Amino acid sequence: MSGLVARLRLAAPAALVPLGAVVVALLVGAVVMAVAGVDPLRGYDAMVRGALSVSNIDFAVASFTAILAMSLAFAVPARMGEYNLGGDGQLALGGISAAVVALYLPAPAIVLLPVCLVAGALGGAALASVSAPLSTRAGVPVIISTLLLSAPAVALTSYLVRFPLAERGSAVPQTSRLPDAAHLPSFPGTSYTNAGLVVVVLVLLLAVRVDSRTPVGYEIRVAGANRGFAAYGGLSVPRLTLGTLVAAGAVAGLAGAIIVMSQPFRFIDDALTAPGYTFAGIAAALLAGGRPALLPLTAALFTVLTVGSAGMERDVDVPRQLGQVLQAVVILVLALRVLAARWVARRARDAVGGKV
Amino acid sequence: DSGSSGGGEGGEESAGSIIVITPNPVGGNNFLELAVQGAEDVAEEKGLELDVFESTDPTSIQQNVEAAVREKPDIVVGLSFSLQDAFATVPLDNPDQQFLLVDGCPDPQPENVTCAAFREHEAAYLAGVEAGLLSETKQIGVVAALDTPFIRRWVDPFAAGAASVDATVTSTPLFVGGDNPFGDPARGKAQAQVLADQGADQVLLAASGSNVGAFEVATAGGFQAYGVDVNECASAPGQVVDNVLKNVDVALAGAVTEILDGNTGGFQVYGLAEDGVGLTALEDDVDSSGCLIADRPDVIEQVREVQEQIIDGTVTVDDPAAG
Amino acid sequence: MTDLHPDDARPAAGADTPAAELRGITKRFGPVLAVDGVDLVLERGTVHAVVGENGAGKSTLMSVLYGLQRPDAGAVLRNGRELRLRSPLDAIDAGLGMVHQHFRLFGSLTVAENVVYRAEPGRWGVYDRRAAEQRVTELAGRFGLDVDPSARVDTLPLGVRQRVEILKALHRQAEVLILDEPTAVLTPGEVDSLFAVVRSMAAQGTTVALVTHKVREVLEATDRVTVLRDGVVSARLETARTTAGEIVEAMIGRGLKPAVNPRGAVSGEPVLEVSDLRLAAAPGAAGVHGVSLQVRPGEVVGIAGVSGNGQREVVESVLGLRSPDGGSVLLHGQDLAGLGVRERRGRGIAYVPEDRPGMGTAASLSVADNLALGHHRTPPLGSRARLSPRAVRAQAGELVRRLGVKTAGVNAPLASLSGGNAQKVVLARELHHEAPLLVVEQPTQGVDVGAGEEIHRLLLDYRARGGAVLLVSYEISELRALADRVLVMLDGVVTADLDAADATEEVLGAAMVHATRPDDGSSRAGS
Amino acid sequence: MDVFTLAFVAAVLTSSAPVLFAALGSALCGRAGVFNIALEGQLLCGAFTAVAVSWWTGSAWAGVAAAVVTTTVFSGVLALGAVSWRADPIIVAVGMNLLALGLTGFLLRELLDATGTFAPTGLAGLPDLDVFDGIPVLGALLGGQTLLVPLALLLAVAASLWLNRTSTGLRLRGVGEHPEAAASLGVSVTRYQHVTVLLAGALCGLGGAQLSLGNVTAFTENMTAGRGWVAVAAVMLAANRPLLVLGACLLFGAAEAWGFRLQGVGLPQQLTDAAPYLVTLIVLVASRLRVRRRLRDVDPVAAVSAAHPEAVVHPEETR
Ligand SMILES: Nc1ncnc2c1ncn2[C@@H]1O[C@H](COP(=O)(O)OP(=O)(O)OP(=O)(O)O)[C@@H](O)[C@H]1O
Ligand SMILES: Nc1ncnc2c1ncn2[C@@H]1O[C@H](COP(=O)(O)OP(=O)(O)OP(=O)(O)O)[C@@H](O)[C@H]1O
Ligand SMILES: [Mg+2]
Ligand SMILES: [Mg+2]
Repeated sequence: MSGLVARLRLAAPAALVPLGAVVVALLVGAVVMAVAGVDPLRGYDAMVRGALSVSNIDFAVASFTAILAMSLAFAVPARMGEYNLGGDGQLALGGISAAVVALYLPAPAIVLLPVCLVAGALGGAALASVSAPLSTRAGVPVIISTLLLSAPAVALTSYLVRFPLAERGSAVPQTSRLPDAAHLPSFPGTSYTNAGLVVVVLVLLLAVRVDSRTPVGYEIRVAGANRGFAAYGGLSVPRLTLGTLVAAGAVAGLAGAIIVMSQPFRFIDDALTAPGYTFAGIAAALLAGGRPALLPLTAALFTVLTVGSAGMERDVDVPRQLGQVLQAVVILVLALRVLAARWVARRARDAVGGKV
Repeated sequence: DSGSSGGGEGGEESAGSIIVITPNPVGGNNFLELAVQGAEDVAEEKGLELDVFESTDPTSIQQNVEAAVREKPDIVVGLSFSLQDAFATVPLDNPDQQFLLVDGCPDPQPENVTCAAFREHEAAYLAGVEAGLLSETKQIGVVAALDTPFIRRWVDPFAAGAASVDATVTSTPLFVGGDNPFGDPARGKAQAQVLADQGADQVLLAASGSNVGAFEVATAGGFQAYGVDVNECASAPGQVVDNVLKNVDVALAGAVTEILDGNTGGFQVYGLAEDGVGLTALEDDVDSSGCLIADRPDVIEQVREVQEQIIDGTVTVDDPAAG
Repeated sequence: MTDLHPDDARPAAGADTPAAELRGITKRFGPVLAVDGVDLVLERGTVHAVVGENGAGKSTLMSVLYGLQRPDAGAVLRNGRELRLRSPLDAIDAGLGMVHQHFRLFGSLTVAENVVYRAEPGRWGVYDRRAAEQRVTELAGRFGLDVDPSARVDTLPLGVRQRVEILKALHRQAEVLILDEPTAVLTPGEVDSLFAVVRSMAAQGTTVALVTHKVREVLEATDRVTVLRDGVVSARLETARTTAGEIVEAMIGRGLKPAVNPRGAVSGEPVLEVSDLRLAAAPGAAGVHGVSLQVRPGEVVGIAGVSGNGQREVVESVLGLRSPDGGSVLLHGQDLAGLGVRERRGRGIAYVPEDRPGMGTAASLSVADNLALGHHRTPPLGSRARLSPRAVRAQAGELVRRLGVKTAGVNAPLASLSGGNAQKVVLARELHHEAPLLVVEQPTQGVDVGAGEEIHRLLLDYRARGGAVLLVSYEISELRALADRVLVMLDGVVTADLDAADATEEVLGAAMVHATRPDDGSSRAGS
Repeated sequence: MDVFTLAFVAAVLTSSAPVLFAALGSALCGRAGVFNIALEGQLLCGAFTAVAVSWWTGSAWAGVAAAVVTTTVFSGVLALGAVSWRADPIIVAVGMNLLALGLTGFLLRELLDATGTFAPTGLAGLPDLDVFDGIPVLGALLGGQTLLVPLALLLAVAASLWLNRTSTGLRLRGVGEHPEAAASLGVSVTRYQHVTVLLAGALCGLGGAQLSLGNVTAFTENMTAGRGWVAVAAVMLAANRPLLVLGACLLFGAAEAWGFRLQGVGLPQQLTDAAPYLVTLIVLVASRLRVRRRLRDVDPVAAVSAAHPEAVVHPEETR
């Protein structure tokens, strides 16, 4: 009982740290805006409205869905110390796989929806899984093989949508509109907020549970902490690597499928990668510091920053680039939260020491 | 917000407003800059308020269209076919709002959407005719940003036009591609250099921001260049032959005026016949344009002939984007 | 080097001025008071033992002397003058040298580069490789330390790496040399020659601080002894006038029970049967050339030998961490070929590895997580699909209590434990498997006498319950205390197979370094 | 196909030079134990400063100098964040890359009053070398290049010599390999790391300047277009060894240049986009397989963790 209280007392300041970092980041951002001649209050107001006002939240939720999924795609392998930088390729392959199935499989929605989602997951997983043997058999670091595989995968989807899958007569490299049966059902009164969010949240819950309550989650952490220890304990590092990468690729592919199966219901060249979901997801995952349960929070933060800065440009004419600067400042300030975290940890240790 | 109460035509106090939505950032993109210029002109002329929403990627387009609709301007203007999807659906949900799509048209066309499209391939064909006539090495080329159907509207007719006057001319298209196809001048220059090294002496530059580098190759004497959308003859003085013009500013201003006058729902196509596209060579002020073609009235004469043939239908130019 | 420090650190101080002195040193790590007001006087030209149990504060004290840790209170004096040690740089400048308990070597650099690092010969910033290697060869020759100066350090066995560490300090001509447990990986012969080096250095005026757990070494090699217990000095003794018992009592606060090793009843079929095991030699590793051995229930089979003579390869082949080129490994008569570590462990092998930080533990994980490995898929901790964090903590608490591991709690990171306590964690985890075969390497390396005694008792208890133990140790006393049979390995072959009774220090020591090999090199290629 | 003509090689040298500068900087950081993937942002910073200052002063060399200074200062973010304050270098790099992208775009509007592209007539670019004119092979290779191109090549050699033949190079390698050991011998780990990160910043400044005043004479938003990531790939391919970094950059440049030429004979643009990455990956796999076979013989456990560059970056604290 008192142990729990003590643990809470120690955890509370630890939770305040990222919060404080956000506050500092916002202050720095305010200075940046003021220097640029924008009233910070108006700027932030526009940013928040740009993301969260009744009229914008629909889009924001769609972005959030994608960023959350991509943060998970980075966070899962990061748990065992592997960095997945190939989110773009996995996202695009997932999207194109889902589009192909939707376009060529005549089936009712009840069948087509899950099949498309699974196809997307498989597409992403297939690409990510290549990096596992490259790492465990050939010794090519995951961080580099995922990065190197991403561009060719995106190029492949670009080729497909430009030639074999191109919509006839369109000036844009895009597939035809997917059949109605492949449209993810949206929430009443919205056009972007759809079942995709539910799917991603369920996947997240699953990931959190696997991480904290299953042997596999434990083994992933062990492998992340010390490969030699894992091998010694009989854990199959190659299998864990493959597993986490497949899971990561599947989540990214799922995100691709969800995007394609939402408005405007097609695979458009560039539409999946250009918004930068992958890097927003990476930033969100890094800021969550390896705790999957924190991902919704950090993903929401980056959604507000990205979606909101578009609104800021529209409403108060803050250039888009300032939005990027603001995001960068948030990332940098949050990166330095380790300073504060270290300080809190030292205080906590001293507190314990005082009792002993 | 100017608090306009009466819809439709602007009253005397609040002349009204238009919102222009672009598919990409405007800076460095000749076509978009020209279109926005046209919007500014007509806004000034009519005393309209003008707002420009720049999209950064396909996803933000829909968001900008809906945000624009919420502002209830007199006209929501979309630039380029990338907005076609949004303009197929949003107008249906907002029947009282007028829309103008430039460079594309949704099918079916909602009643409250006016369309304006260009037959830029016709002008590109004429530029190809010039290139075919002027090429000494019988090798010509194109540096373009990306291999998409839309951009092919410059690439393919340019080659076809050249071949129409000299079947031995070969055309090599190169696409910048990579991470930033519309803004990677170094890559654009490298590709232009490849064409120069291979002996191409007439090269169409259709790579937007990546053109800057390609023009440097022209300046250094690598080849003679052709610009796109606006007069770019000053980009490599003495080395630019001509430009494939697309008078989007005129078309946009015209369409806005029409809509404000109540003539909504049309689909105006601007080709050579309508004077919506053309070449600098065919303009009245060609002599002061700084373009090389000004020194070759003979070639201009031949191009005029082909122009007539296209207009009267004896020559048809395939549209690569029409499937 | 002397010309670099003309008159600062080495004045002709009075012969009775101590070479170095620590006064009232206090150092706290968060809640842990590692060193509490310790005075230590290192007289010129003496060898001074600093002994104490795990976590007594020996390494911390030496770190303070060497400028690695800044004390919370107290002063460091050199030749009677107070030093301001902001970093080891100042300590080196002041003529101090240190050989660390944990190696601090650059694996990808050569021996010579490691030795001369930051004191490189050469002009205008250009590193003179030839001069460096010459210097190392010369030093190594002078002190009888056999190394190849151009070898990459990460290809060398631990024993050789230790020599590189010593050479590093010797190269810097330290006048006060701190050796933190230098003998752990040396053979008796090497220990003797090191002590000879130490003695001759002392005779030439160098002062040596020797940190150790081993009372025998204290008695053999030192002039004075300072005993630490829980961060304070519990005794200051003169070696010539003390006894092993007195030292041990000061270390652990009680006398040492004589090691009892009642031989158990060895019975039944062999648990482990290794036949004709072969592994190709590689740079820095001897390989294995036809090793066979058997371990029966209730038996401890020891493998003696100098580190790097194939013991590790044998053990890793048994565990499945390495696939041998030839030969077989049978557990309970079943061939383990093709099975991975998990399957082998599942069939009943537990393993305490020598490389604790690299293999036996994960420093950043909690004590509880470290204790769970291998148990995490079975009740009570979990199943294939479920793992209960609560059960993990509960079991960890129980094991920590049972083995007396000193830790701030089961959630504390393993990195916060002292060496001996970390070793107990490894042992607790592996013994808890109750596997029929326990493979143990260097179970008491870096572990103090008290804890070592406990660990020995745990191993003997295990044997008494019918467990089979394959024990690799470089310490003859340990082998004599535990093993029923001792094999000696040299250059990848078994050079002696002795009954415990016959395995005297002299016989083993001889077999470990030379001679008793059945015949010459031809036997290596196998027959 | 004119694959091995001098013009082809010259084109490869030109397009590789900016990447090479950045990759060399990152490789040195890697050797010092700092994971530096903020190359995209630093190159962009250098490219922008070079153009802006060249425009204001009319001197391209002033632009180069300013690019070096500004980017060195900018790299201080990484030095402070990742070295002094020990924040995650990857997060810091992500932030720096985004910061540079946003800030250069913003300043392009505010300071140079341009959007998208800035290439006014009269913007002074770096002059071409003429000292090699008339010399057979060198003239063709370096004639049309700026001084920075041969400098990049020389710096690769110099970096290699520095690391392997000098005392400070030896110390640097030690710092990266085992910081505690280096510190125990009195080498200031943070000082070496700071200096190396700042040096990498200076190199990225040169790379950015070469991109915007050498390869072309213009600045466009996000004009680095992934070159910083290409440099990261080259560094990993080369395992932080400068001469191999040179090789990797040239390989990547050759794959790209060759791709352009293949487009000319009808290969799709997407394939040529992908080619450099695939070539790099294949070479990487082949080289790592060799290293690994060697390693496995010596130490199977080390082989397991060899696939882990980050392990070098955050060495686990061993007591
Ligand atoms: N860097 C550190 N951070 C926290 N605690 C530490 C640190 N270094 C040492 N300690 C703690 O200080 C105490 C003394 O440790 P020290 O390493 O000096 O002991 P030791 O006598 O050398 O033990 P051993 O024989 O096991 O090496 C131990 O409780 C240890 O856990
Ligand atoms: N024992 C030695 N034998 C030969 N040369 C030595 C020895 N000790 C130091 N030197 C040389 O003396 C010089 C100064 O040594 P020191 O260790 O102070 O290096 P430093 O260059 O000052 O280090 P830093 O630059 O890190 O401060 C170096 O050139 C070193 O190579
Ligand atoms: Mg110690
Ligand atoms: Mg110890």
